[in-house]
Amino acid sequence: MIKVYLVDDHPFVLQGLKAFLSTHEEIDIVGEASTGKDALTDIKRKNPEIAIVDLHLPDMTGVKLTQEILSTIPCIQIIVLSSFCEDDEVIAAIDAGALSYLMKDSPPQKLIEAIFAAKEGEPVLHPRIAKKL
Amino acid sequence: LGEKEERIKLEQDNKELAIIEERNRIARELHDSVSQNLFGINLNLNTLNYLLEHNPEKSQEMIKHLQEMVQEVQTEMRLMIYGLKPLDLTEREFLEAIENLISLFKRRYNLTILFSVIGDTNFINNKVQLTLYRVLQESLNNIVKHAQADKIEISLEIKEDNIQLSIQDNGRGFNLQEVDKDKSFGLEGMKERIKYINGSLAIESTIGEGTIIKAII
Amino acid sequence: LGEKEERIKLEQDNKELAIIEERNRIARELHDSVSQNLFGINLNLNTLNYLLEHNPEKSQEMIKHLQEMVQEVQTEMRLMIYGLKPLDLTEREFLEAIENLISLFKRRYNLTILFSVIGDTNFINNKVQLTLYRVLQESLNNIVKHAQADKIEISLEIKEDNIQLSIQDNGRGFNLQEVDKDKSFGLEGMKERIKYINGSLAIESTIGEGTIIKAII
Ligand SMILES: Nc1ncnc2c1ncn2[C@@H]1O[C@H](COP(=O)(O)OP(=O)(O)OP(=O)(O)O)[C@@H](O)[C@H]1O
Ligand SMILES: Nc1ncnc2c1ncn2[C@@H]1O[C@H](COP(=O)(O)OP(=O)(O)OP(=O)(O)O)[C@@H](O)[C@H]1O
Ligand SMILES: [K+]
Ligand SMILES: [Mg+2]
Ligand SMILES: [Mg+2]
Ligand SMILES: [Mg+2]
Repeated sequence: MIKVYLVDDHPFVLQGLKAFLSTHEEIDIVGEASTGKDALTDIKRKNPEIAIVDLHLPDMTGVKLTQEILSTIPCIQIIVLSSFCEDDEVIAAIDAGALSYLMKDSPPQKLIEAIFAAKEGEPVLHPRIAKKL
Repeated sequence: LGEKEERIKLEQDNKELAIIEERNRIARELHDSVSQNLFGINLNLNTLNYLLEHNPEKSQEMIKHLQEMVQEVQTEMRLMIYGLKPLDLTEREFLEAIENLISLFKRRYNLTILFSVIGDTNFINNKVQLTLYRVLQESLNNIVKHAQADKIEISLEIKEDNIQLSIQDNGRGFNLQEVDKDKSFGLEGMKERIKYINGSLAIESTIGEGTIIKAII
Repeated sequence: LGEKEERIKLEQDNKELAIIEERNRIARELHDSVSQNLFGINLNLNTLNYLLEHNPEKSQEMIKHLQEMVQEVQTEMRLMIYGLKPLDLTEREFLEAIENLISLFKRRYNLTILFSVIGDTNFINNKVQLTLYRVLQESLNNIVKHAQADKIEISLEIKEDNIQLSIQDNGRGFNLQEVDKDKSFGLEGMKERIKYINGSLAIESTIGEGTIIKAII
């Protein structure tokens, strides 16, 4: 089982991610949060291998959250999600240590692929971002 | 270039800048609401596919959930289109638009919202309607983003010589002096809109108690 | 009012008018595309509910259909947001955006569209990309609205000293002299956009044979 933690403030996205990813037999959703603050207090207890993090949260950016998570759990792999390509922010998140980046309008199956790649430490990046790095 | 040509060029540039800003704003709005919801719907359709095979009893429930989600996107789109292209709304439609907005926030963020109307909304003209709608929208956005409130009271009063809209939350409050005007457009935008129709905006906020936004037109 | 104040007031009015026009355009686009599709999705979810009880074998198919519809709305949204807030696209993305647009029209209106690219699209800068994208979009809109064509040929050629985009249809053609410039903004808008990046637009149309729109930049 791959232990995955979810952070997104949009209720439909959070619910949708949880329901969809849970259908995969090798994925275990160990926790979820809709603010950066909640994520930071909860994630240590849940000890996930992978966190899926929304770029826009009400109380902090995905970039900041990536930094904070990695400073407490350095071996976690972070996949950043956003609903449209904001190059600067995405690149900042990668600089902060996020492994992969996915857009919210890509097919859901891509997420599963990215999770399995992340398990092996392999990044999945949008071509433009890859080009800019 | 002569002075006149230069002025025309400048005006043209100004116009383009205004359009670009407006586009950015709309793009952000679309991305914040509709795109996210569509992603959620897409995820759930994929899940439904799985349920149908592995857990058919749950499918019915999922379909109901999907219907609600699609309805919400429809409401949002309607509100956006209404916001983009305001029509002269009849009293019922104006109230309906306001109520739609309120119930969207209620449902999505699990808030208690009390709403009261005093007086006859027939007397509100279109420009004022749109301004009130926008003030409410941005105030609710701010409450969700910043206030950590769980209760909101909204009142709309149409009096003989003015119209008052107030939005009160029981959240953490903030210090107006500390707002960075270069980064925050919401409150400034409200003020400008209201000034444009010769009204005034009062913001009262107390740390630990909450915030009241009051528009008088 | 002094002369300066008056000028500032005029500029302000101009800016507002530009914004209102832009909003109307976007509202229309949203209404024509995204809203209609959402309505369709809602209807199909109702049907799915029925199928689940009365004809479960067909449910799987309906879900697949629904997934396609949602993906189409997502593509539309992406195109709209891309149009609203253009990014510097990589070669692949630019071609992808163009191809998405073409396949949307193919699918939706059941048209035969041939598309060819000669040369390296890497050499197209962002401003030119967006202009080409808009010219193609408006040309396709016009074909669907006015041409009654069933075949379209689109070619994009990147040469050493210029870039050419041509869109040819086999529809009923029209008389350029008869276009009412006060009511039609599509062709004029294209011309302005292209002029802005120092290119030129040629429109050739023959009644009964069809239309060619050719942009050279
Ligand atoms: N109801 C509220 N409760 C607590 N703080 C608030 C509230 N409304 C506004 N604020 C504070 O005032 C600041 C300015 O609000 P404003 O709407 O101008 O900007 P913003 O919401 O940060 O960004 P945006 O430009 O997207 O609206 C906010 O950043 C927040 O700190
Ligand atoms: N491919 C075409 N085939 C036939 N007629 C066309 C074609 N393209 C344009 N026309 C004619 O030229 C006119 C002007 O087109 P234009 O795009 O400027 O305006 P419009 O499409 O009528 O409105 P809009 O402002 O929404 O674009 C159209 O009304 C139509 O009569
Ligand atoms: K599982
Ligand atoms: Mg978010
Ligand atoms: Mg705000
Ligand atoms: Mg047209």
